[in-house]
Amino acid sequence: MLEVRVLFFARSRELAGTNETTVSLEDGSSTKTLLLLLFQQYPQLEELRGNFVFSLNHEYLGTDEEQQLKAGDEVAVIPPISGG
Amino acid sequence: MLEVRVLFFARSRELAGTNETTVSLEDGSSTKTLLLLLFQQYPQLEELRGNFVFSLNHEYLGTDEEQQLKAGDEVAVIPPISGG
Amino acid sequence: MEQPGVALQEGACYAEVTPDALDQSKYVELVADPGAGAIASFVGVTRNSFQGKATERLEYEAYIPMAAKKLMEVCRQACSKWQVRRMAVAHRTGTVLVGEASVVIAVSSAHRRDALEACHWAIDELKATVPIWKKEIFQGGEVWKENEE
Amino acid sequence: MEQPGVALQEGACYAEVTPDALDQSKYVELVADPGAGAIASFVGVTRNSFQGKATERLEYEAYIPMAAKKLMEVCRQACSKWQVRRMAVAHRTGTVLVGEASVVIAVSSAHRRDALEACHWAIDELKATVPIWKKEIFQGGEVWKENEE
Repeated sequence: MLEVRVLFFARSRELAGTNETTVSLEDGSSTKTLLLLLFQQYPQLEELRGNFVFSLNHEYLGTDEEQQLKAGDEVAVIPPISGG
Repeated sequence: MLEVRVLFFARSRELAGTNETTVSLEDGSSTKTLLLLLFQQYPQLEELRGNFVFSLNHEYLGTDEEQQLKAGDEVAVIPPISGG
Repeated sequence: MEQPGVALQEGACYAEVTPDALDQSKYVELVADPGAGAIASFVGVTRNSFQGKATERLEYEAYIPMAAKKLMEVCRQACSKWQVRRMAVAHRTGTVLVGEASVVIAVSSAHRRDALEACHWAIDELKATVPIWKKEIFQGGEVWKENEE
Repeated sequence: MEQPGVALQEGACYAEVTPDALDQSKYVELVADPGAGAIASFVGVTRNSFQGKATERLEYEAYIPMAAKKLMEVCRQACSKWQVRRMAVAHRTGTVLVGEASVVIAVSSAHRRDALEACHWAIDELKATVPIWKKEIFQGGEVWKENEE
């Protein structure tokens, strides 16, 4: 098993009801697997389906980009940004 | 006769050796007449010949623009500007 | 929820995410340089209305470590695309009231065009790339904003 | 030779020619407005060198009444070409040492693009139209500058 840290921001934080969680995954799991798991664990995230991206260790992933995960990775749910 | 106030700025002030003078002209004189007069009275202005414009009552005149003058007009010798 | 800020300095670039009020002159002074003939700066301020609704305040939330990193990237890219002498970018988190600054950018260069263009590019790039979110609190509700970028 | 300054206020536009040191924050505060979401500003500063020569200081001379009038014209034109809320333009006369400001422009608008573009246009327009002259005093000589415009 591998554990990754998952951060929620803005609307996703409100929907998930938390700003952070740790998720355990099979070795070799990818960000796609994580996505499915998150929707199961936090069904309210459905409101944001297709309207957020992941970041992996402080780098954005493309909307359909799939990356392998490893222990200790930091993934964040990134709703549309509105800085500035 | 009509009298106009003539102001000199920057390089023209240095060449004329003064920042202001009053010039008397025949009634109906134009800025062209004034120009000739100034070159006579301040020969050192030759250094700037073709490289300045007049302003008349706080409005620029084109390089070859000729305007009638009237008593009390304020004319300034405007070398190339370098503000900002 | 107020997290400490982060300030990064890499050569001529300074990037900061902070919960504290932003003072534009601090960043303008930061980019002062004897070789600079021009300093361009931009301040994003909380406006009193948005789409006809009276804004009460804005709440900013940042993925702080990644936001600081991305702000630095904006800075460094601007420094490579233009002849920038020094540049500083700072974004505020937490509550920002009407009239208060949420973002400040300051850029210095020898000639004005570099500073002015880099400053304009930087605020556009920031809005497109920095993981910061703005919630608008207005009379009768609140809504998370989305930049066009 | 130090003449008193002139300050003009016409609606949302403020134009000033002054022998006193320029404080950018004064003009940024002048253009603050609850309806403004963006404030862009520009500062022209005396640089330590010009075309390889070490600059000692700059001396600015202005046709003060006409300069103030032309600065106001720059302001008003910017306000008509862009959605500007408030705008201030100030130019200093007399001696301006290295690192000191000779000109400050501040523009506020609801959306950033107007303020940023108006600010950039205004400094270019100012250099082309305002009767002010800059003498560069450097080691070994002095020369009256000429803007490209």
